[in-house]
Amino acid sequence: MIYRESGQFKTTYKADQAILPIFQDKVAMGLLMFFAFVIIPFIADDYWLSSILIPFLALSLAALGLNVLTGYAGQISLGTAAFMAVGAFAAYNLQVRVPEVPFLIAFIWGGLCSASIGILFGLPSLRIKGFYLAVATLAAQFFIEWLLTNFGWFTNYDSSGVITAPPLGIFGFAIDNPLSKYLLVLTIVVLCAFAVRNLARSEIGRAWMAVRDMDIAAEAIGINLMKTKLLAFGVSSFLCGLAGALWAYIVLGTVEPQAFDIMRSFEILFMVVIGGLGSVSGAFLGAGFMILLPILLNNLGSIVTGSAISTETIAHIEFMVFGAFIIFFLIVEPKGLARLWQIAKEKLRLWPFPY
Amino acid sequence: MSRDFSSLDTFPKILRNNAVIFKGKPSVREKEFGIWQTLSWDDFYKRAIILASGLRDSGLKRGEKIAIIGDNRPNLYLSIAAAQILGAIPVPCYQDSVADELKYILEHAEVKIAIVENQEQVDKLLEIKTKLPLLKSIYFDDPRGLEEYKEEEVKALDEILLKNIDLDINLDEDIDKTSKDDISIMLYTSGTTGRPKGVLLSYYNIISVTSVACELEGTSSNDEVVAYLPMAWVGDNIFCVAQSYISGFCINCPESRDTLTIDMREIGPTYYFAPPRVWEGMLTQLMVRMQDASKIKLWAFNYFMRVAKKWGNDILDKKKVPLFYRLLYGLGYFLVYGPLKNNLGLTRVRIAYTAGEAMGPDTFLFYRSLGINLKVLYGQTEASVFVSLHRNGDVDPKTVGPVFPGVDVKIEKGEVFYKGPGVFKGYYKNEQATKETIDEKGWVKTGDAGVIDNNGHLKIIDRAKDVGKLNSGKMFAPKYLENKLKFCGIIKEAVAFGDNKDFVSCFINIDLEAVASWAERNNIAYSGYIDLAGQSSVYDLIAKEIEKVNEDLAQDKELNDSQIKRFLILHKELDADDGELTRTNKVRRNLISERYGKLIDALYSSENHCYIETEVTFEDGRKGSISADLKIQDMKIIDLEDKVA
Amino acid sequence: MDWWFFIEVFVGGLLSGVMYSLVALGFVLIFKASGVFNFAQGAMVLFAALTFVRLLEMGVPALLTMAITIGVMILLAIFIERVMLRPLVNQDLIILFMATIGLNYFIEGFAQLIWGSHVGVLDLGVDQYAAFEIGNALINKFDVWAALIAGSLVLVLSLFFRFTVIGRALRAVADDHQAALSVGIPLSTIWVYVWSTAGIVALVAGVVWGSKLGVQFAISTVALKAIPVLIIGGFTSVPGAIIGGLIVGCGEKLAEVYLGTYIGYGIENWFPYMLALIVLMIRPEGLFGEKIIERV
Amino acid sequence: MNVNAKNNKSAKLEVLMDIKDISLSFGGLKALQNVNLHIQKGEILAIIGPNGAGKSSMLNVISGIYIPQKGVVEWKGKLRKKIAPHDIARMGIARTFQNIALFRGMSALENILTGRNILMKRNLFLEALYLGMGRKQEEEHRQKAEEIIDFLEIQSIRKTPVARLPYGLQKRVELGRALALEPELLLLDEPMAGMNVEEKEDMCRFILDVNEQFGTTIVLIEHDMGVVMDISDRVAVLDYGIKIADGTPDEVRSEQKVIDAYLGAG
Repeated sequence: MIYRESGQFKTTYKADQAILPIFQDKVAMGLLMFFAFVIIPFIADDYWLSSILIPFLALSLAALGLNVLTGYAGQISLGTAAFMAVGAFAAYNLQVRVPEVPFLIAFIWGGLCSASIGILFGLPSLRIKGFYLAVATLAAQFFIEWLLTNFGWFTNYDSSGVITAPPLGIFGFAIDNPLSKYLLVLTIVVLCAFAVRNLARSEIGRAWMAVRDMDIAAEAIGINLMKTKLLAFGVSSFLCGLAGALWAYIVLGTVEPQAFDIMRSFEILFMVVIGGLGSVSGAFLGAGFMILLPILLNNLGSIVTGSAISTETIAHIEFMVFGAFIIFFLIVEPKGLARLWQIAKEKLRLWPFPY
Repeated sequence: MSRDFSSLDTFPKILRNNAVIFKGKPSVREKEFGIWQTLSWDDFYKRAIILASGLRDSGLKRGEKIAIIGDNRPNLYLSIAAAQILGAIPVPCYQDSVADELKYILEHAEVKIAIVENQEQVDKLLEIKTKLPLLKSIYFDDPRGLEEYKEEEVKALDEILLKNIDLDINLDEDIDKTSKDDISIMLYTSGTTGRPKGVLLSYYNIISVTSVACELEGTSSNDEVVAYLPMAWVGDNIFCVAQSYISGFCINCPESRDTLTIDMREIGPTYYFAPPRVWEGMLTQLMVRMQDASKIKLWAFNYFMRVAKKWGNDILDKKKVPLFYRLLYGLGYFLVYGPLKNNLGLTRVRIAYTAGEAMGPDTFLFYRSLGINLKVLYGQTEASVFVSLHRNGDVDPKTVGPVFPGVDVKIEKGEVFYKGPGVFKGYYKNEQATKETIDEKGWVKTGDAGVIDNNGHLKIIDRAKDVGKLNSGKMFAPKYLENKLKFCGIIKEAVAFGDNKDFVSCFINIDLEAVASWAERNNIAYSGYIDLAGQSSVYDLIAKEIEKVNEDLAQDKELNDSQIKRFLILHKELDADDGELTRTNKVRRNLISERYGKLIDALYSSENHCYIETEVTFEDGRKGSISADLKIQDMKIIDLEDKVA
Repeated sequence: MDWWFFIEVFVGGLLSGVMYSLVALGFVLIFKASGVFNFAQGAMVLFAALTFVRLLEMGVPALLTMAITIGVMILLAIFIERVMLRPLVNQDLIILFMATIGLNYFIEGFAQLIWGSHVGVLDLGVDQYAAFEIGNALINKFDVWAALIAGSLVLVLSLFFRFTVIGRALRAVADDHQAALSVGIPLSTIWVYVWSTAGIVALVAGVVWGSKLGVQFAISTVALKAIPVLIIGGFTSVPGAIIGGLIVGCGEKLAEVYLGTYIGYGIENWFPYMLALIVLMIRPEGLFGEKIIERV
Repeated sequence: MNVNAKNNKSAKLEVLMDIKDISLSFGGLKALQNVNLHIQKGEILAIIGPNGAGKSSMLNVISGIYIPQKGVVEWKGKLRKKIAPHDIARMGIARTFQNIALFRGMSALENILTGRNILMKRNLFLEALYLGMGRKQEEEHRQKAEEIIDFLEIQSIRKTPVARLPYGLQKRVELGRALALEPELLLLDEPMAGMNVEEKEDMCRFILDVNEQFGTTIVLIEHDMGVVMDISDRVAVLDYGIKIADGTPDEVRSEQKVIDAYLGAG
């Protein structure tokens, strides 16, 4: 009912193909950005920033990456965490070997390395589909995890096999407090989301979706499946790698390869499934959901039982709830929260009419 | 900004001026290839000039006629402008008229050049070409399917437009030559009887009336109007062409017939004209759609519609309304009215007119209660439309409003006469008809029976010649009855009989969409129109409505004898293609009463059913015949005297 | 090179391979019957083992425990069919696959929630480290023992498939679902059967693994070991699962021992996957699997 | 008007594709045996025949998905080698599928735009930033796609997800997607299958218009003779993998073998 599209007519394709063609959406997005960049810095305390918002953003980025692969190009992957790891360790190593490199370059380098590894492990996707491919990505998961653990070179021969991110700074400003870190991550993530949205509505995005929806037809209209799939793997792993770098540098600071184990891969996959396959907003909704649910459970638990429950129990309940939600969403709405949101929006646009 | 139209006394002159003062502002938009392709006033002028010079090259001279046939398309509006620049007279024709209807008009108007929309129209003209020796060239706008045409007189409009596109032509002389008494346009009225007559309207007629109208409603270059009504109909020429010339606002042409609603919604016109049937259609549709809404929505809808019904009009007329109800209405606006208007594309409507037929008070008030300033207008082609018009804050659904500024109206023997600056120059090549219509003092005969009520509003009852007498000697106004019937929403058309009869009876056409959805809701199975129309449950449904009408009539001393005693539901929809309706969908009474004589006799016999076979014309022109055995139902007459006694 | 040592490693590999096959069997059963790749098999192993060991800890006699646990696994199967499979029937297989990942989480959480996550000790009366010598090669008793169990289980299964109505029905389903219906057993029932059987297999696997590693969360990850086994052996063949297991088993042991020195140890985590990957590229349907027909 | 169209078509006799004595078999089953067929530029050629007559195999040979074991296929006078499926489109051959193969996740417009993909340049960065040529080409090709939408009269469903469209319209969108490639040769696999009469009439009209306005060569395979006969310039009849007739509709109609084949097929 808030949508009043009458009178919003388009006289150019530029306007009609704008990223947010409807005025009300532009406003909404504007408000959201204002809130994220201006309001939050004022209202959020360090706890919120460093243990909720920053992780949320970093994981959203990873989910965004996986969504490119699974949601848009229809190629399932269980190796997300591995690609994150590659990003993190590549960025770290570049800075260790060449200290004068600014961290942003290092991050991008991390992304690029991750992308190339992603493409490498994407090669099987040309012959195999579905969970066969999932297995291939699992191979990546275990192999990379092992590689980083067993070869000291990657951790710069750290005795305890961990990497410690060097302090961040940009143009002389030290990025050391939660707020500045938050703003940094936010900027990076927003830019990436914007880029993915653009790809999705461009020639590349259509190629991806064509491959996802009907690969035979896609070939018949001249889409090169190999290039398209590998590009998806590349872009996806680039984003995951970047996310990994953020995770290592800003969220954790000190990382061991096990921080990127298969559990993390599943976590990201869940975010995408719950959030919504094939939509940018889905990545964020999913991540938000996965981050907030445990906190919610915790508080609920303590309210119900009066006393705080053992973290173990919480963890187990978490497992169950996540699992249940995955199944629920796959049954009820495979396109996830994002789709639900979309339906609500449709309803609002038609209101009060049912159709 | 109002200009002095004593110097700018013809459309070409105004257009030339617009090209300067409205430079860069949109004059025409067309939704094509998915976006609204816009033509600014200066482009429009430039193209008009190019087209004009092209037409002159192909031999078009002052005073000659040029036919315009097709849906509302920028290039067709352009053609009108071009013709006027050359001092030629544009003759728009109904795009859906069949070949021989066109033949009559093109022959009668001695048309030399026809500018048409598409293949469909070209084919029609080629069909009758041999009978039209004068017709030299046919220009088409949309080349689709016409590449292979070999006929030399068939040419693409683009040929002209593109040929001279970049050389700059000056036709100022021709434009200056045009004078206020030149014929601006010739419109054929699809008269309810006989052959169509060519109404000649001068620049003076149109401009003088239209400028007043614009003044009255304060139209400006920021207004938006959607052009969807036939170009051959006077309304389109006044509300779209003339007023956009004078106020400089933009005409928007929809993409195609089946996208009209979407396009309406996108544009959101600020100035909207629609005949009652369109408004009613919209309302029926809306109600049908609401039927399957969820409980809560439906409740909210019904509740707030009640609120609107109670307070909406007063708020619209700026009357005093308790604060609480203002707030409630505001809430309703957010939840229901606003979204509704938005869905119908009426959010931005400032000025809304209806005319041509009487409109159901309920429908009328429904739209007003939504905050849409809907007003009734009474007019005629012969008057350049405006005879009377509701004023803001002084609206009465039962009337057609106070007389229009500058127009005089008198009632003689119950019939309405008017005179004013808009009065037409006469019928083309039809002196005698002209004489019959305008007397030497300039009074024009409307042929409508009406009265002026005590707040100075004109009230139209019926066509004067249709007003007859029952054998009881009481007045019989069929149109009045028919409209009353049609207001109920499930009756699409009705034809009442009773002149020189003992009682009133009528034919009914059910509104398929409305009745069908009713049938679905009451899960009544039916195979098609004929079947549905024949169902006794439908008969009962209609009978209920007629009963309401009868009760209402019983109140009125003059009309209480006009209560409907018997009726039947026709087995086919009355159709313009079969000549039963005019192109503007007015009932052709005589034709119907001769074609269905058998049924009428049955109505006045003791029969309770009647077999009939009728010939019909399908969309594609093929002829066929359908037959049915129609049931006749009796109604009981309410007599108040009895009740009193 | 020391051949006795090689034999020792080789046999050790074969024996541990049998253990993988044990888990893989569960996958194969379900995949054969419903085309679903049941990622939750690992969780089912954990669940079965936990139930079993906790009941023992409560002092319930072994046989009764066995019976109860089997009952529980059957209930689980019914639950899964009702809640997950039925609504997702004739959905995209990849959707079902992801659903089983969800299921995996659910069961893992559930199992540990009710049974607690402390390590359960399961003693089958066989000494973990006792070994006997063949020539100069040390063979681990326990492994042999486990291999025997696995072997007998395979035997039982194949008998079950061959000589019982249900068994034949299941085989029929494997071929095509219509056939199954013609046997006169509704698909949902068949699924319950399959998942129950898989559950029982999981129990056996759980007990064996549990007694080897101790009953704890870790044993659910043996499922991850089983996946390459399946790829290599083919998803649809029981013998495939066995042989796949053997290949993976000795493959990784040999690699660990002989490659490890050069590229570092702990490679058994990924080595099977690399093997699987190679098989996939050459023969996507696996060594023993039926050809996957692609619609053109 | 149609008539003149046909006339000036039979004027040009340039052969677009020449299929010489090909045989194709899967394992034991012989799908095609010693079939000769040439496709003339600008014609509408219908390949008909009872079920299992090898129509689809023929279409796949033409489109290059199948490589016949025996015989050669010449494309514009040159021998055609084995090509990757996605290069067929670049050769100027587009096709529709018997059971609709639209991209269900996209709108009608997006489906048609996807058909333009091979005519677009790929630039990851510009597309990611939606800048410069990344945006320009989207707008240019939108224009082209819109022309097709206009041509097929599907303006009203432009932005509707194809999954929601009725069968007939889906077929139309699929035709649109094929047209978007601006192909020289358009292969239609049972374009009228499962349509009602009006839908069939529309489809015929569009096929004829495509052929007339864009001069596209069209090869369509159909199961029933009915509609095809009216719109095609030439008809080839297959039966059990063998070509039993090839000629104008009238010639073919009167061919005894054909009548038998169809009676045989019941």
